[in-house]
Amino acid sequence: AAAPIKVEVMPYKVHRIDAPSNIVETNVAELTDFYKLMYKMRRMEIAADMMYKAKFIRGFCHLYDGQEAVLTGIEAAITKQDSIITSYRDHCQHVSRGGSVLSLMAELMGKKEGATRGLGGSMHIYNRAGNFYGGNGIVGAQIPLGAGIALAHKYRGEKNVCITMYGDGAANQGQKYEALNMAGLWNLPVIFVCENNHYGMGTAEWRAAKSPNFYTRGDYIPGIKVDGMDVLAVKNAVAFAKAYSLENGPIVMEMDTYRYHGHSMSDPGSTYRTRDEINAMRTERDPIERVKKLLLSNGVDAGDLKKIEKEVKKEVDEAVEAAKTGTAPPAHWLWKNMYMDPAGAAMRGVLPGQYVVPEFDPTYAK
Amino acid sequence: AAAPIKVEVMPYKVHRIDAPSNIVETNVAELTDFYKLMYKMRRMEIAADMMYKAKFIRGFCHLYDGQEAVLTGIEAAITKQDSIITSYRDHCQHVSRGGSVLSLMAELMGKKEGATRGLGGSMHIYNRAGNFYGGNGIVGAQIPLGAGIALAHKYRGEKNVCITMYGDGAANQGQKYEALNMAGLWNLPVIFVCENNHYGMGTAEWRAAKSPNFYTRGDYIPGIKVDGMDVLAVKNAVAFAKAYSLENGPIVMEMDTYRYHGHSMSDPGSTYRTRDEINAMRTERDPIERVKKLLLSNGVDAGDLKKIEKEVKKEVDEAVEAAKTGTAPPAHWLWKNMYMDPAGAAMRGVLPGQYVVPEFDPTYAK
Amino acid sequence: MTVRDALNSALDEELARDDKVYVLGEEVGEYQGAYKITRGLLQKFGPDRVKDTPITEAGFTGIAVGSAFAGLRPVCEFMTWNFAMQAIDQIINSAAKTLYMSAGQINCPIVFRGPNGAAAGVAAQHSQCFASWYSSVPGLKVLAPYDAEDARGLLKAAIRDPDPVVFLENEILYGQAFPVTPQVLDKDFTLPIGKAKVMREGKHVTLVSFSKMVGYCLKAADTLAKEGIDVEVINLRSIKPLDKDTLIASLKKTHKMVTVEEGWPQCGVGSEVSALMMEHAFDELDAPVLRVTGAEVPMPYAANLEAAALPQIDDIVKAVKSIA
Amino acid sequence: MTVRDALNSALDEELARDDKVYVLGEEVGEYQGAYKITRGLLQKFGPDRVKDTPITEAGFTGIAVGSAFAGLRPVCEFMTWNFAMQAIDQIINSAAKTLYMSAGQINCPIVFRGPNGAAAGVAAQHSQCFASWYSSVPGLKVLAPYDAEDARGLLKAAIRDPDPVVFLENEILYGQAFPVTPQVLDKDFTLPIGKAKVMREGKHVTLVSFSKMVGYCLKAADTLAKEGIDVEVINLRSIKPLDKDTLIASLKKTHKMVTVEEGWPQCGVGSEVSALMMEHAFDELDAPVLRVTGAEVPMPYAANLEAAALPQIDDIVKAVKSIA
Ligand SMILES: Cc1ncc(C[n+]2csc(CCOP(=O)(O)OP(=O)(O)O)c2C)c(N)n1
Ligand SMILES: Cc1ncc(C[n+]2csc(CCOP(=O)(O)OP(=O)(O)O)c2C)c(N)n1
Ligand SMILES: [Mg+2]
Ligand SMILES: [Mg+2]
Repeated sequence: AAAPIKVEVMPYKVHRIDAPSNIVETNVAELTDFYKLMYKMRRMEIAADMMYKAKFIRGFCHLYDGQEAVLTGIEAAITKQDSIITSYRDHCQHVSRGGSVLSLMAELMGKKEGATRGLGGSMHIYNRAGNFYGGNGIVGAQIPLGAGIALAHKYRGEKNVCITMYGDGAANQGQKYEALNMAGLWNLPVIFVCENNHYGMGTAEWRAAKSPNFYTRGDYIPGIKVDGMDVLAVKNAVAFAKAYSLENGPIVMEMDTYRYHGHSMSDPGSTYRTRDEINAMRTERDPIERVKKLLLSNGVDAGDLKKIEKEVKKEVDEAVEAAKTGTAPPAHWLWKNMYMDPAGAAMRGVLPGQYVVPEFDPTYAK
Repeated sequence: AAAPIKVEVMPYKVHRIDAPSNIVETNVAELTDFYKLMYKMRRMEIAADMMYKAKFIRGFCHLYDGQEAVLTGIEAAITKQDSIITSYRDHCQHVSRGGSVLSLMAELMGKKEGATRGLGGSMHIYNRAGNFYGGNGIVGAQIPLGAGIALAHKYRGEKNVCITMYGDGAANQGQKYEALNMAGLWNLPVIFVCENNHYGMGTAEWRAAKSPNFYTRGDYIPGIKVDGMDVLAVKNAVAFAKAYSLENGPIVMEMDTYRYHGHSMSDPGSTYRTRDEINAMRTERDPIERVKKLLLSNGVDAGDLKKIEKEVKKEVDEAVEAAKTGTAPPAHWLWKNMYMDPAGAAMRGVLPGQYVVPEFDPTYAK
Repeated sequence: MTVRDALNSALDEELARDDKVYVLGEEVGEYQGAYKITRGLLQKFGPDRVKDTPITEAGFTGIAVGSAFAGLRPVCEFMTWNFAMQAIDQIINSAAKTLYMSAGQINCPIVFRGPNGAAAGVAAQHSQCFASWYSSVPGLKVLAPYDAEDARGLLKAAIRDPDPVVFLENEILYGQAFPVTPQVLDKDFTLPIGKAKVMREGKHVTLVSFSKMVGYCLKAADTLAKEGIDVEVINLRSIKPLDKDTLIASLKKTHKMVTVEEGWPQCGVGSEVSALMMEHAFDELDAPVLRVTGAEVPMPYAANLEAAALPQIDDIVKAVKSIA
Repeated sequence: MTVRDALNSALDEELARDDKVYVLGEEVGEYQGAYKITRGLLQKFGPDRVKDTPITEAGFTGIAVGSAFAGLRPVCEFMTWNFAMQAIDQIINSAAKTLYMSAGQINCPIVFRGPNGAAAGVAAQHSQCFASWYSSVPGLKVLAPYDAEDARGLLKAAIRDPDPVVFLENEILYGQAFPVTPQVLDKDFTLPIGKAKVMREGKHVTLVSFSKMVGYCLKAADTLAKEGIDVEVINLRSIKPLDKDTLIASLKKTHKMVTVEEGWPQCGVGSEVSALMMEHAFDELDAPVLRVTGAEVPMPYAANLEAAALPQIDDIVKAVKSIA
């Protein structure tokens, strides 16, 4: 399973930097891990979709299916000491950074067993111990935040980067350009990862960006465009970018990818793009199918993959059922963790006279 | 006086566009006008400096001396139907757009005879009739505003541009990049004029910008770098840019210029740059001296220029004296022009029970 | 008529009436509006009048304000008001202050609109109420419609107004239907800015609220009526100017007042109403003015906590009873 | 000791005490601070600890907040708070809400500081007071020092605090000198966040204010004392949490209260104090709580109008007399 396999990925497009090789080394063990993780992501998101439709989940719910190779490839190239921050489309970071499907599902359902105890919901999932900084609901805000996390790495002399993920829509945000400039001035170890799924809500990239070549939009900062539907292309490019960034500072990566679902649950996802386009993506570029084919062509038995699929399905189904039986957070949790040091001061409830001193209690033991 | 003179200006640096010719046509009449206007700007700003030191002026006061060729060249290339918007460094736009030195000086002194009746002060001078939109105190804010003014021109089918002026410090602001993108998407007739005087307050351009090539910072938007100490270079380039912009949309201009004074009055202007640097600018690149030399070498009599200088000095001195004898705005002007339609609603004064319905009265007749 | 249709028809008519009016914002055009408030407008008025923008609030707000300075009448949609924080400098420093700074030369006829405050299950970053912040700023007018009549009448008034108007809608109300009179459907129907509406007359206690909470107050009033407490319900409609005369008149009748809002308590709209009654009607008060407000917490996601963080009809009933 | 030196020494000592503390902002380094609050710090601590930024508030605030999430303790200077409007989304949606949204996982130990409110002759875009806005937001702490003791004790407390603190200084106070006790100069001197200070005891009327207005209130109290009116002066110090216990205790003694602030009246700090007294001490009130505030206008430039737009000592005296 460890025998090296060489795969040719789509050549990288580059901006102000030399392209890394597009021959990527992997092996069956790694590919199998990718398959497992990506398949889990896929099942999880599909389960979330169903649970939303069954009204177990409310509010916004942004699914990642179609984009699995991006995050999976990133994780393969970095360590858990490297940091990640992303937008509201954050379910899969939760599991890739070590969280369980159960705690994700419980969070989506607003249960106390959830990743953020039912307080954050779909858009606000974090793993501080795993250097995952969320889950940010405001388009673009995570970009300077990510540069700041990178600043902390550098400040402490750590040899780590911050992967700062954002969409093609977010790529036009002014704060991105401010962050790029400072990251450049201060040589921050930040990798700006633009997940170009070609739509920001219902707006096609070219309707929102005069220049939709997002890998060049760092202007004076180097950039690289990657086939984001190919986990190996991503892994290889991120490894390259990490090495570059630790040495030199910021770099922009554009991941050419696709979201299968609509933007969030109220968007059917089919008014601003054609069914044909979606189908072509699914049949021609699906990131999971690609790995499956590679595994099969490298001697892995179809039955073994089925077994993985079955296991994953079971894990996800069980997580869904367990999440359903979870409990709503107790009423007094409303008053936890507003401040780390509340300084004894009471906050006000809905009615006059209702005052509570909020408690710092990240354990939620009581 | 109308006989054509051909002058070779410093070749333009360009980005994504072909450079215009650097042979500029002018004549003695035009050069004389330039001399008059620039000399007036210079005297005016020096007078403001003295009046500030004599405590007739308070708050912030940002002077334009050194940069006169930029605005003068712009005005020579556009009409009063074209619009201008700038930062707080706005005294000279007031006169170039038709305002009097007296109303400027009175404004600086907070007198009711002032350009904005003593309400705006140094940073907030406008001329709506002359399509001058101020005088904006927030760094960068005028950039999208200028794009919006351009949008209005285009919306109404007018063949006019909006000159949107900002500094090298402001050039890093995120809202500039947002405005550039939309101006590009919508082909707005906006000319983004970066007055690169090489410092944003005490910060040298290269300490604030990873890439201080401001004419290239539009990335996918074309740009041109101009010797901003040469009024002819500016005039020629702006005429070129206006024609381009009306046809194609936004363009970025970087004007290489210099501010002789400190940033505002509390800044001696000499801690972050050397006296030598300032002196070299004054002796080698002064925009007024340049025009003077051209006039003299084209047969104009030194005495004629002295006469102009004398007239201008007189105008400025008289304006200063007249402004000093101006009167403070009457107390009830506090309550004018907060709303165009106050809808009969009273606003509150300092004390309970002090309520006033603000009045719309741009004439300030009473 | 739903609030959505009321807003949509108001936009439609004002776009038709005045060709200086145009709409811009994220997804307002081809997508027909994230909440479908602009449905059909692109098709009818074309892309110059109904402009899709990138997700760049600071930039497009500045562009909208600039175009208003230059004589157009933009209606600038924020997908929600939470996102307008990226653009608040342009709203305050450019739109609100320029008429004054320019000594009356440059007015800014613009409407900033979109859903404000809590929706359902959208958590802390998507649930903030901005009524009190904007209402503090001289130069702005701040409106908050409750029903279809408000939505039509206030939005049309806002678009025709020569000053910058902050227009705070409520996502949960969009789909709610209200009966309207034929007069409301008139294409020149507008409501006066700066005037509150007495939704229900009563003599024991005055309830003061705006937006969605007006409906809650009306329901609370029904409940209280059964217990013999006769409640007057005031719909502020305009948060700035705030119609203190109507409030004082009501207090003079009932001598008791409770304010209700979904926003946070500190320096909220209720604080202002309370302080005004203190200053202007102290001797009329038979009991303290009480505030019912959103709890002082970032909005939690879970449905039960979210409900606990927002005023419920029961809370209003309780507050009224505590002084009735 | 001047307020400037108090702030400067506090920064100096905290930078020396904890190497996670760093300072960033425009002109804080080589230029020594636009108002010289950071004088000498770059020379002493070097460019990693004292970072000059470009004029990009949204970006550097986001960077500062991100670094605080990741364990550093930034002190983020705004040249004035007016410019922080460009960054307010990061202050509210990122800094204030993340501890709660992350269920206690990610705290944000950051201080946002700079001069707030009116300076002299800087007109409408440079004179806004943001105390009430920020104080409305749960998750933030909001402090406003008056004298050198406050400046040192509160800034050092803020830097040591694990939560985001909005620190509102006043440009006009920077150069003002105040006597300080040796205790104030101790390198571990801090003041408690959330506690007001009674600056002067009195029994007839309570004056409540913060920042520069505390000095005005003290002067007004002197004047009033000559006329036999004995005024208690409270310096809020902390606008959030607001120390209502100290306010109520004072009211119970004096039964009369006047609030004084330079910010606009609607939904101001005074509104909140008034509403709190209404709810918590209605029966103690012998007169309405009155508010003295900045006038409801964008700040005009001319000195006479500027003075008319801000509370003067005489105004305070008048307001107190009207109820004394
Ligand atoms: C500042 C801001 N404006 C608008 C929104 C509403 N909104 C949420 S996601 C989104 C589209 C983002 O598109 P993109 O950046 O391409 O990311 P994707 O959803 O495709 O992953 C919009 C407009 C927001 N959350 N924040
Ligand atoms: C958003 C904002 N941040 C900070 C300031 C304070 N400030 C005023 S001018 C200035 C420097 C601007 O430099 P530049 O853009 O180069 O223009 P110049 O003054 O050189 O003409 C700064 C930092 C401000 N007015 N607005
Ligand atoms: Mg996208
Ligand atoms: Mg400059």
